Amino acid sequence: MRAAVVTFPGSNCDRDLRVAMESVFGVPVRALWHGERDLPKLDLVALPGGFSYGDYLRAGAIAARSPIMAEIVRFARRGGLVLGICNGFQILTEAGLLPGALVRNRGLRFLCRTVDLEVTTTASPFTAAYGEVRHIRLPIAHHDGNYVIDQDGLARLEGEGQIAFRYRDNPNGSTAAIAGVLNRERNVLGLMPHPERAADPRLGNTDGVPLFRSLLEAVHGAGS
Amino acid sequence: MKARIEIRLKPGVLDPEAAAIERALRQLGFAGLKGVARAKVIEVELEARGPEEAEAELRAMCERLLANPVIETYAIALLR
Amino acid sequence: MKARIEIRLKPGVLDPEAAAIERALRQLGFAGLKGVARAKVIEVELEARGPEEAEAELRAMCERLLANPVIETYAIALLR
Amino acid sequence: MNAPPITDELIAAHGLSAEEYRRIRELLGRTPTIEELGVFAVMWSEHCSYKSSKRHLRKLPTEAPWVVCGPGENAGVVRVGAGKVAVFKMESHNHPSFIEPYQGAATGVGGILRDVFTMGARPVALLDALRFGDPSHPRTRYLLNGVVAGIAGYGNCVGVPTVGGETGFHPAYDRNILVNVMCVGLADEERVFYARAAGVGNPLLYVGAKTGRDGIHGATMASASFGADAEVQRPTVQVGDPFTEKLLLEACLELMARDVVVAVQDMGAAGITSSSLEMAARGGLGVVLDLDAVPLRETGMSAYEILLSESQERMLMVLKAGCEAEAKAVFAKWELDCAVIGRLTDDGRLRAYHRGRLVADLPIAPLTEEAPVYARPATPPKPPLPFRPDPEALSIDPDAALLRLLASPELASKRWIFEQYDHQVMADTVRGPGGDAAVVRIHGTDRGLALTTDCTPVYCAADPRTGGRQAVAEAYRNLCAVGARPLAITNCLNFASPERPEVMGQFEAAVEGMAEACRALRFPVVSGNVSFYNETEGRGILPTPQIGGLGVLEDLELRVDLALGEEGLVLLLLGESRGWLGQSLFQQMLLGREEGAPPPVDLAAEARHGAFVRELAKDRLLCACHDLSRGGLAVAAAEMCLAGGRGARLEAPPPHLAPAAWWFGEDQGRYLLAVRPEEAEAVEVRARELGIAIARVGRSGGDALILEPAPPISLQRLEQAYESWLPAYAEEPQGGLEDQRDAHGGPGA
Ligand SMILES: Nc1ncnc2c1ncn2[C@@H]1O[C@H](COP(=O)(O)OP(=O)(O)O)[C@@H](O)[C@H]1O
Ligand SMILES: [Mg+2]
Repeated sequence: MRAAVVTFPGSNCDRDLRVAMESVFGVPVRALWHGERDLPKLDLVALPGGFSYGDYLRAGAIAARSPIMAEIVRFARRGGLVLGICNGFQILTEAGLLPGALVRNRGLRFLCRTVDLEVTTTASPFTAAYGEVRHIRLPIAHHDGNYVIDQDGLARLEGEGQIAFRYRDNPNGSTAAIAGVLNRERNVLGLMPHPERAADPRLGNTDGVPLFRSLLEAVHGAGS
Repeated sequence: MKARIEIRLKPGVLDPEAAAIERALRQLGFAGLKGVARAKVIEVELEARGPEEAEAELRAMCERLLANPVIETYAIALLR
Repeated sequence: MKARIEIRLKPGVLDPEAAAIERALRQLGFAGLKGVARAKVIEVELEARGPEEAEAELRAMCERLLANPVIETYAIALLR
Repeated sequence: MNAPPITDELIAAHGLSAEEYRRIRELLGRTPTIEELGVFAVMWSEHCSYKSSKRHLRKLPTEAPWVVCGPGENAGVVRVGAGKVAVFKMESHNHPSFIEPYQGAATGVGGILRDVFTMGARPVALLDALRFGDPSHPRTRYLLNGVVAGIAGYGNCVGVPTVGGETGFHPAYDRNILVNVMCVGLADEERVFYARAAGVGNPLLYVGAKTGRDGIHGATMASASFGADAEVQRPTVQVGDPFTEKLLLEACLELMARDVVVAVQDMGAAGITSSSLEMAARGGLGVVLDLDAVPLRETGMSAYEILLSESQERMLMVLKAGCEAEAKAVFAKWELDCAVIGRLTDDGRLRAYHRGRLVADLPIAPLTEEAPVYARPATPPKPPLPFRPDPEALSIDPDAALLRLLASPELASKRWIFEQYDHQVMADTVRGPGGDAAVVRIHGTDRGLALTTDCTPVYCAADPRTGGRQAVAEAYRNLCAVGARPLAITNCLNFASPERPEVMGQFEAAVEGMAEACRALRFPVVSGNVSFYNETEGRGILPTPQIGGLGVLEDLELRVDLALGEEGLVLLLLGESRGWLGQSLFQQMLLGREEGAPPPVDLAAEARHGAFVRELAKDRLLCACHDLSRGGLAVAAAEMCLAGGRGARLEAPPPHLAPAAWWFGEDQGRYLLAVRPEEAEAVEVRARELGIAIARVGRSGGDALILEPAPPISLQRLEQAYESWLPAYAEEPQGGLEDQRDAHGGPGA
């Protein structure tokens, strides 16, 4: 598995994500600096949580225009796997790799808690390993996690089965309780919850592990 | 040259902050209130050879960074 | 009656967001850029018996909720 | 620009006394320049010089075999095993937070983070201890919302988890809230950096945000009590930029991993002045500054403004000569401004040049170590009158009383606050807010840090010495309750004006009480902060010696939680119950009084009980554990039930105690333990062998809490009482300026 995590100025879950991925993948995960203009040969690029550029202007907006993002867009268009978590999700929507946008939580406050989620589809390289397990719990920690998309867009997401995760008790006002979406080609996933914070038994929750295991299996085949 | 860019949510996109402001004003007793909307203003000072060039430049700024076309619209006004 | 309230930081108060936007625009290659400042606009629709009453009401809204008098100033414009 | 003449008004406006000014003239042998006057004013302010507190702080024990560095540096340093040290400190941002709650609290977080990463440590946890006024005071809601959002806005963005804290309400804080923030960092023991300059000729590198006119004279503001004209202070409000702080943090740690940095100091109060002076003073050197080289945000700034600006997110470093280019490359990568603004000299003086003019030329020692120190007059606190309730008031229905207490501002769940804080970022938070102590894993190991903040101000007001002992003992207890070994404390001593003898009396007594407890518990003080002048128009806060405790868990597997998870566990009450109701929450909430002495603190018993609980944890005998504090036994049991989603039945009070005394007495040194039934006897035997009082008081099970003989209280009702108050209160619409005016004692008030 050749995977990398990008660090933007203001990213703060980059280390957490690398640690979680390494524990599941069993190999080192590269750290990429946002200013780099070439991607090494990779199977997976992940954009971590945090406050890239302070979330100034709009969450993820400035990071989405970083030099490396042009490369990542190209990588995704060629079918490479791209995962965006929290701020990474915001960056992916800002970069146009995923539909919709993320705006301020309905309650206007930052919200950090563990929420109940439904795995809406297992037909993706990010969620296959959830198998029969459709009800999971993952931590959220965000201020701008309220997913908005227009009616047509929503109909398309639903029609194509692109909704990957839904909140069971919508904490932030997201349209149709959407917590994570896939692109139409299903090689890009963005989600607000933090699977990397639920990948270590010592922290009391391992519901994020199957997400990383799905990726490993997608790249190396099941049984890896 | 100075310009004002005004950015607002497209009609139909819910604005939780405007809704909260409206609710709070009402609870504070402003009974005559009928609606609240928000916009952000970004004022830009730039060098340009003329209004056309300035406007093109400002439009590019909006398209490339300042506004998110999925949810926002923008308007440019040159001040001088 | 409609009104626009424009709220901005007092002069000298640090605006890290404006600074970040300016830096980002510059990195995108907008070389002629000389400065960026921000303001927020709140548009209010309200019922009032006349412009004086409306203005008093709007001023009260600013003082009590909309503006933070410690670091911000506001300006009210009645649109009609 | 013409320098203003040094008039009496100007001297007074700088917060200097006539006597202090006389000393300045004598030291210099001439009239100071305006810049020099400004430098003296900040350096001799209470905030920077500790002139009223220094003599007393010396009484605090500061040493233990595991202490690497005690008070005097930016933060304290203790060994926590695996080659790591914890670097930690607590600091106040009280006055700025009252004036502008969001920015005041945010910049408070920024400042304490810098104190920790200045030393080369990566910040891994924040805790916030907050005191607000009466919830019904018109400004309280606004301040609560602003302060919490400010802490969240800054800490979340920088990416350091806020894992715990405290929140209290009392009318004594109506016009003087307290915002105390503690930061804990981790470093390799051999890679700790100190703020001691060395190497004549070495360059001083300025790093971080540009300098503006922010907070000029913030340090003197933090040392002045409010008059009716707090508005006048407004232009000094500083705005925080957590994004720049995050870049500064990463850039500094990256640079400090190389071999180029001699010393570092953050620019806090009095900015460039105090940071350069303090580093030079610690190294016995001098410094020459070129103010024209300082990166500026605003035009036309004077030398005075540049020297004293308190713009945030700035650092000053002494580099090894010749390493400038290497340092600049690192900061360029992180898109930060940096500039060489001076050099170290050997003459023990501060010299500052601006536009070719020597604007300040001062000897350093009198500004730092030899700053004035005062032995302020103190009147010892009066002993509290005894609390003599009439017996009828104490035979109550415990179920109704418990619900009242759980819904009180003091005890009600602080979830609305801590859910606004990212308490999980860094993915090492093993136990976040909501337990006795937070537990944060030492990254890459199986060890954990246990962290808590504690103080009970009403106890301190009634008897400052006992209150000081109690605050330390409670921190100790909270750490033991999770199975951790307490190592050391930091503190923030919040008091009213030291110029009032009764306040100085409180301060002395509280410090003595703390010192006794620290000594008895081998729990030294390694860092801290004093915040005086928390008063408005002569009305002071309750004495609030806030304690931040740090302990270590050698193996995270041995952590204990308060959550009562299983059916049928035996509940054991450890420690003696005499039914102490003086200054209790029961009295305050149900009788509307704040009378009597606070519960006495038997330090030998605290040490014994704490050690015993730790032993039980190590032997895996504890299924759950919670210390008893405000609200006593009934509240502790309710909190355990709520945390675990499991009910319990507690036996009726012993005949010699009134129901209120048994259920709600606040005797110290107690823990409620949940053990497996087959192991209960062994635990009891061990306790008795050590002469520790222990009693079976109930069993876990069901979905209600039963305080015999009262009817059951369903968990649902408990939760409703516990969880509802704060969100309902905080989210009511806020008032704005009108209320603030009122709070400032504006016209007519
Ligand atoms: N301002 C705050 N920030 C973060 N956590 C808080 C805050 N206030 C209270 N808490 C959390 O709520 C819980 C209860 O606090 P407290 O009643 O002070 O506990 P204790 O009595 O055990 O000291 C603790 O886990 C504490 O960390
Ligand atoms: Mg506590």
